[in-house]
Amino acid sequence: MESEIIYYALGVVTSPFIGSLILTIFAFIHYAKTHGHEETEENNHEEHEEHGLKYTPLENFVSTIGILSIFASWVFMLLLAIKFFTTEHHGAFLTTSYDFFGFPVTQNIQVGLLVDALSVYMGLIVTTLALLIHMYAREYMHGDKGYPRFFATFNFFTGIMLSLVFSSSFFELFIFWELVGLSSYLLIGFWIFKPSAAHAAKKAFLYNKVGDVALLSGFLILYKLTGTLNFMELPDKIHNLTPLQTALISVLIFGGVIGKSAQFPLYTWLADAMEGPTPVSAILHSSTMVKAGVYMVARVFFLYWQAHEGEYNFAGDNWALAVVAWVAAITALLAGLQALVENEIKRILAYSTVSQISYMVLALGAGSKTAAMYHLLSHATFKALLFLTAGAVIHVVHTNNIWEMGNLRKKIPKTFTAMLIGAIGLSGFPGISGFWSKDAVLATVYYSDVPGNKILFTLGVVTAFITALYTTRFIIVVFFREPTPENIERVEHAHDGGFFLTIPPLIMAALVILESLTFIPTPIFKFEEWLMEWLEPGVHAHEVALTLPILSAIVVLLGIGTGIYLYYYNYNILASLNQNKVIIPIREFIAQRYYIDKVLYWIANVPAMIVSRLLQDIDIKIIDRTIIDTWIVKGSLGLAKISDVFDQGIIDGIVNGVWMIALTLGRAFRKLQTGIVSNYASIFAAALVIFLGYVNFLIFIK
Amino acid sequence: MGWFLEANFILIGIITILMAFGTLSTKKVMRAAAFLLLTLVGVALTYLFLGFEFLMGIQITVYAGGILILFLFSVLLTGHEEFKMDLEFAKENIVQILISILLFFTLTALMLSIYGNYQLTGNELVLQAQTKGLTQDFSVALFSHFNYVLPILGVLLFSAMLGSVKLVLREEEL
Amino acid sequence: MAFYGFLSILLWVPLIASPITYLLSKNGPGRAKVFATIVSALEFIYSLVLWYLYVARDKYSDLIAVADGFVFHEKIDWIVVGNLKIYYALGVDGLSLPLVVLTTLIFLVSIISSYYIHEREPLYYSLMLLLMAGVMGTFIALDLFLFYIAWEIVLVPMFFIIAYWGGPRRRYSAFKFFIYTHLASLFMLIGIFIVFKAGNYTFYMPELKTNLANYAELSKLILAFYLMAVGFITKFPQVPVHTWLPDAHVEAPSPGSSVLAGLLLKMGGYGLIRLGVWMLPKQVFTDPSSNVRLVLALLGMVSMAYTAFVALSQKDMKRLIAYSSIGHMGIVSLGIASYTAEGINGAIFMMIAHGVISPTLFLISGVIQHNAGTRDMTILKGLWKKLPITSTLLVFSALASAGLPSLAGFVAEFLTFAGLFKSDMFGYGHTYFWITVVAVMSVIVVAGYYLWMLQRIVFGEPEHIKVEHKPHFYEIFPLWVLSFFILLLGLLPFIVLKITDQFVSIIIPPA
Amino acid sequence: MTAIPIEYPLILSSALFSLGVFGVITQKNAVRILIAIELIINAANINFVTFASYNPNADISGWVFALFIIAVAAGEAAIGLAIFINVFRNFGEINVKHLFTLREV
Repeated sequence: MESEIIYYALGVVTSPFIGSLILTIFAFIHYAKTHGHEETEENNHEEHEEHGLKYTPLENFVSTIGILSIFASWVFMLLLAIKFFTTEHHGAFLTTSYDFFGFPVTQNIQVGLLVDALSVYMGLIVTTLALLIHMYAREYMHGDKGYPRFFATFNFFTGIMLSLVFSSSFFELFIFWELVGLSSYLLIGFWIFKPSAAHAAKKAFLYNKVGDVALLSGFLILYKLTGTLNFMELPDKIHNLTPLQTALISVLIFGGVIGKSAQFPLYTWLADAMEGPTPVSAILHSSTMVKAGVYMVARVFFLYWQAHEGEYNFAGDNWALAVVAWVAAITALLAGLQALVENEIKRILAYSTVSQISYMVLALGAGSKTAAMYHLLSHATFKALLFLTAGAVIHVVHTNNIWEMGNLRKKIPKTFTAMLIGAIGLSGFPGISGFWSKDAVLATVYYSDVPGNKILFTLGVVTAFITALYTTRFIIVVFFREPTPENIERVEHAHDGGFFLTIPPLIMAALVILESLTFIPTPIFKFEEWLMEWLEPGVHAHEVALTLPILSAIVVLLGIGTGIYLYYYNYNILASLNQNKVIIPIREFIAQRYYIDKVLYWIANVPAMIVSRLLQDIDIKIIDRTIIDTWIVKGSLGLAKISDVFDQGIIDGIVNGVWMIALTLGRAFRKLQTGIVSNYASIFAAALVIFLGYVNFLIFIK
Repeated sequence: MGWFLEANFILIGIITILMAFGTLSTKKVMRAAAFLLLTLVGVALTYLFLGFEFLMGIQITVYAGGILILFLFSVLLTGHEEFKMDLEFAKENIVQILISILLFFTLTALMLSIYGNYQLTGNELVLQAQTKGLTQDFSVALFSHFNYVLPILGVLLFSAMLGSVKLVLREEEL
Repeated sequence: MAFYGFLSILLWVPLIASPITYLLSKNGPGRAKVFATIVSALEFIYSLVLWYLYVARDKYSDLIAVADGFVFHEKIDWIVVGNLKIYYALGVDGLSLPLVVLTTLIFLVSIISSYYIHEREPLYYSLMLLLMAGVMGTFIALDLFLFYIAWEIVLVPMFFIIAYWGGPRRRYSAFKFFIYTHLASLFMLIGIFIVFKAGNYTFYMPELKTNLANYAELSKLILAFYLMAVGFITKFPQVPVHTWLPDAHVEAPSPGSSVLAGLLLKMGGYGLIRLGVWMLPKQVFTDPSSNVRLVLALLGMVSMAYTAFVALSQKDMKRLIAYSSIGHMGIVSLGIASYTAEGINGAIFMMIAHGVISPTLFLISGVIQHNAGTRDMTILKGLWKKLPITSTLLVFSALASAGLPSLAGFVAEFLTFAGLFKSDMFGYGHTYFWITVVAVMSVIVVAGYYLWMLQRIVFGEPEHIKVEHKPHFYEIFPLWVLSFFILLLGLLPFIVLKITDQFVSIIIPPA
Repeated sequence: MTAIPIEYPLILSSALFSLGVFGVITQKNAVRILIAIELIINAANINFVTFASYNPNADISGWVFALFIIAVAAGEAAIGLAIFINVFRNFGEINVKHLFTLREV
């Protein structure tokens, strides 16, 4: 029975890789044949709109391989989940691993598969979304000359993400952690000819790298102190650590989360990452990859809990969770505000993603892995849905700016329906999936003992209001508001996409509704408790007072109402607000991303480049020219000068006394100074003869 | 046996001197270098007679091999300019010839007289080479008692090389 | 009946083939390259056979000579003077075997990728084979005398390869390379003589190791270590004495650069580990009075941080890669300084990993140079559109060099950092801790300049690049071979680490 | 054993020395002057070796000196030739009779 589960897990992990391998080889052969000349930068959308959807044989082959391999993975995942949830006990795990480095000292650094409730839960989310988004990408990427490359990388990413989920040690997790960064890099920079894409890709990778370095340091200190990196061995070994050590490690590991899951101050890369194709945004930058941070903290939650144990006091060292919570709450607010002023639809969704991930991290900081994973599930579904529909909208109107759209609900009804459902989920409309999970998070924060939990709670509620507001804003602007005159033509031609562009979003919309139904707490089945039993056996949820969900519902409804009022009924107020002298600088401040990017760029460009130039100058000018060329060669000249000073100061004093004699003699011998070396030598030889003759004479006398 | 060695030594000595003379008297610089080679080999043979086979090896490899190559290169680099050797006992050289001959006599006289005063162990040759094997002693000495000699020589030669490279390279190459 | 010629064949085949290659010129220049390729390919296959025999040495115990901890042991009296014996002694252990295979591999790909050279072809391949013999001799010599000879022989062909087939400033670079490394090896020679004297007048390394262990004056051995380290660190090179490297790399022809980066740098690392860590007694590193580890760690840290920043402002792609090489060698220093099993294994693995990664990068820069006419990163743009496969391999190897997991560079970096963190990092008044922090942080800058390089070269619309023709087979094939090894070492590092640990466990026995 | 009288090598050495000096003071070509200097050095070397060989105490310092002298001669030749090459570059010739910039003005 156990081995069966392991084989299923192996199937889940390997099948995307197999697909990716086939596609990579295929892509290389393709490029070797065409020499890359056929790949152009533009998607030829117009072309296929005129001729209808006709996939080339190449596209058919590639997308079939891609989707099939993910489908295989999904099937394995379903089998695994069914097997696991029906046969295993709560909190049980299975693991298989092998020694990666192959020598005795590092035998505790292993690579393997870890199957427990957390990884199965996360794996289900990943495979399901990946399957749907792969199907969507089949049509979305149609006509792009980089089709094979896209699917190869996309499959590669799915495999990597699943491997990350099933990682059994910190070391393995770090490998895939960085590799999802790589696939993110490759996919953001997919349209390789766009300078902005190249820039965004680099930025994403680098911001991640900063976090990764903190993560690496964190778990290497852990390795030093405990001698193991395997997740299953760690909980028993960390009890020997001092609170300071645990806190330090926890915060360093959280550094990785800041990079990967886009927390303050490194969250700006996520908005730029929207340069990639929409399916990429949908799966990497909203629903799976950026959740890796949340997943990791959940995975090693025992560490944070260890750091947290006991009462909070600031003299002690148990501040790790507080750092997490506060960073998350600040990020949630900042990113939410930014989504409010952003004009590009994908960027709005990106900031919204940051804000929502912060909710999950906030839940973790408040001490509940369950609430975080709960919100992760609901958010992953509706955010992927929103991205897919947003992609469809962009696909049909060829613009990213929401103000250039308008009144699209009649033109693209299927997309509109799906997107509306997603937006309702995001806004946390009472009764829909987002509402329940968000509520769980807020309740956790409210009842936690993190310092300042009431303030955190308030921040969460404010963010909930803002979320509802910006969700309403873009829905109304895109679908309900009349388009401005210059954009009417653009909107007129819009119509729903083909099968693969509409069906996956609709399936997702169905999933959102299904989730909403599942999440409704009934006396028979409470999803949160069910999840908690699996993820945190032995822990019991707080009895949540009824006021909290009611408060939350009121706030959300207020937000939606404000949105509708501002953006639909009374647009003038908004216009006058935009003219307000107090609002403009604030708006500008937010739109400039609170100058976080500017500061980081300044650090990256100015001091780093100054240091760089300086060191290069040291290299070339000081080490090369001065030390080698000057000190060694001219150093001897310097010595000569020193002796020269000695000469002039002391010897000359004596010499000057007899200069008269010298001068007289010099005049006499002047004629000998012919300047010809031979003559000098002759004189020398003659002198030698005289000298030797004299010595001979002396000996002879003796 | 003794007279044979002696005769050989005299023969080689005369040949060496003749070669040295040739070095100075030949017209072409290239030929002068060739004569120098023979002179150096002659000196090396002298070393052998005196019992220093290892030194002979060094003399031939370093001197006759290494330094001569340097000369050849520099002759090539400074052009094939021919210099006439003014050995026609011209007036301008008569003084120099005189000086040289005087030098030879005074020097010989001096050395022989000093040697006569010090009473070395007669004229017997201490031919350790034939009894102990000089190369072996030499190496033992170099690697034990004098084991810093080779590194110091290395530094010396290296600095010479550094200097000559610095001298020869043009400014724009550096 | 053991066979005493395994390594002699490895050493003498290229040495004998070298003059033959030169003489082939009379029969047409093309034959020289074919002959050199065949010789190096045979060497490579032969070295793989040796690898197999090494792993299965218990099975073939009657064929393979094992003595003094070395496999394929050969020892013949060479120069016998009184009590002093200089041996012709060869042997491999866990440290040298991977480097031997690396040597044959790098020479094979470098010789293949230098098919574009048509000028004085026979001489070039002849020098390449001589270089191969020299590098090989350095790695397998067990006698310090032989070691030093091989070490110095390497300089000559490399000097001529740079000076004849190099770029515009080749003469300057060749002289600089020669002077730096030669001067440094004189220091090493003095160190060797001190060790020789302290170790009871022998040059045979295993004997020296046992003799030195009983030597009382630690300070003298530490002095000897520093003197030898000057030689090795200049060859590495580490920061204060590194300026020959960028010049030499930039001016050398790209196969020459790949040999230079892939192997000649490793000779320094090998020497430091073999003569420093292995041969000298443990106290040189572990004694409280000795600051050897601190000095090494500082050198490594400074090299990493320093070159990371300098590389940021480079315009020439080859120069950037050259600086990154210095940084990677800094990781080797750090690994040795950590003095843990992880650290030293990581350092050795770094040498192997860098030995396959940096040649790839240099050969790619050669491909770009030949096809685009320039290596200036401010002009290069949009390479993807012109050379998609080369670009892919460039991205691959640049990321490998930046330490991307699942590729070779990461394993080495991870092990080294694990060793660093595991060593007594809180000793020396937190100095180690800060060294570690700076070293780890500089990885970000490394990733930064590589990504910036990729952004400038690979991405964007091509503007100035004029690609004359598709890259030749001989330009691309070596890249594939090397990339295969990068991936192999990254995914299955234990094939090397199992062997290197046999060496490391002698120095640091597992608890 | 046998007897080569010590006078023989001494006479050889002084003859070489004198010839060397003669060369130095008569030659015009700088390279040939260097060659003559090599003769002088060799003469000195013969003396060292001779006295080392005839020394009953069999001290080996003489050999080491000879070794040193050979090395110094190598260095001297390298430097001297480098100088002459530079001279040749700057003046176009190396006839020392024509190079009289050392002359008193």
